[in-house]
Amino acid sequence: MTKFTVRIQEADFSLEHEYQAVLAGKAEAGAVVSFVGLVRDFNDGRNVTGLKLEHYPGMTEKALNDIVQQASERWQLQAATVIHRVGQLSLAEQIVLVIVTSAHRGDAFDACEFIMDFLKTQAPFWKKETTDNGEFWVVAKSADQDKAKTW
Amino acid sequence: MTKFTVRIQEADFSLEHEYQAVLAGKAEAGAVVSFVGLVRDFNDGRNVTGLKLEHYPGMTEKALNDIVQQASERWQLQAATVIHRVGQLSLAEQIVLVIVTSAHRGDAFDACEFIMDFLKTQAPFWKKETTDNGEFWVVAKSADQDKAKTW
Amino acid sequence: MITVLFFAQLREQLQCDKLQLDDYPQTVAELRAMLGKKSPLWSELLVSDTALAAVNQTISHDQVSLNSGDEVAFFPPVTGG
Amino acid sequence: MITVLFFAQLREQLQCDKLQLDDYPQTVAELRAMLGKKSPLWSELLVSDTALAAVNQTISHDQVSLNSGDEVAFFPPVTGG
Repeated sequence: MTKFTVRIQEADFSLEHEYQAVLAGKAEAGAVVSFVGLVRDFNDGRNVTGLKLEHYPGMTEKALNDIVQQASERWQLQAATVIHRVGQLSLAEQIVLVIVTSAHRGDAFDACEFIMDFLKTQAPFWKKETTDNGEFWVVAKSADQDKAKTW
Repeated sequence: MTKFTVRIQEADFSLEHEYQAVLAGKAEAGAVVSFVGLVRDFNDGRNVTGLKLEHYPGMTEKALNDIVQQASERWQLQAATVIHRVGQLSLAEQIVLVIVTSAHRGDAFDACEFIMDFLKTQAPFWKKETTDNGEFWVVAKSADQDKAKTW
Repeated sequence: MITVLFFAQLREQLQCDKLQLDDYPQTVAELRAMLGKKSPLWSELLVSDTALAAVNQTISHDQVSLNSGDEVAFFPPVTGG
Repeated sequence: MITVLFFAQLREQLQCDKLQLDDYPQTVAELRAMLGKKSPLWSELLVSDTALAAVNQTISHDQVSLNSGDEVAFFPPVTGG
């Protein structure tokens, strides 16, 4: 049985706290893969100072649970945690955390990347960048769609 | 310039400490992928109580630095940390940590898994399991060789 | 009655976050067309453009049928993570 | 002179962790053969079996040539991580 945790929150999260939580009482976990996404200055020339993250309450949790469920059907997982922040975030703040534990490192790597690729294309979050020249909605990348299709 | 950290040590490590260290002063890091490997009861039927980890001092550091260097030539990385413990370890203790940061999550996932796959097949560490029935050297898996060849 | 929600830039451009419709058509495609009659802007954003639709919080294609009590949402491609 | 090191089960089975050889052959293959003459066990473990070799801390194939001051190591397939 995979132990799932999915949370949407304004507050910051702690990688260490969630890492210890997935390991608690799991002597059989041999491999733990974690992903943290952070706010970065990712647009050509415009000086990004932060993000506002909007989501669709209710559907977001459902979409993330569906994605984790799919991952747990494809790979042998022991626990999976997904935490995504919403609201106002500054440059270099943490946005998203995915932790996956498995007996096998290949399964943990694949499941963690699969969850991120589907989160990027299926979970209803929208980023609005705050820049020196105003606010701009982030445009979805076709590369993310293409990457999700490779699974 | 990729910031490399490679350490071999008997002492335990802290994921949180190393995570904060790779992020320090890196506002451009958008993606951080971490791997932690733990001692688990991975042999059929025999009751594993711990491990002794032997290594080849000098060559180990060289091999790990070479692997991280190769990763930094294949993918766009900002920082990479590899810490591997040696000596006596109990069940559920941490063995190895790899952290990779990049602007792109795909690069961070690939580089982290590449480093682990090559560490498993190229870095001179040897595990001896302590079980209820005595001590046994762990046998290398051909699956690990095959996985490393896929890169 | 169905509830229709709008998110992100779609919500901002339409200046509307929620509608409740007593009269609603049979499918998502027909709902897009019905709402598109409000103005050229609504037509552009819901009919011509790539707004995604979710019915009861599951992303749905245009032929999905609508029933009383459904929650329909329109939104742009997602950009989380 | 060259230094020859042994690790893990190879070290235990040969009951030897280090040799210093004033007289040494030209290649890793010849060094395996020379050490194999010590006993059937040495021959089995270094010539017949899959012991890996590293010359100056780089994994090396059997045709690599040896020079004075080299550090040669023999060890089983690695099992870290």
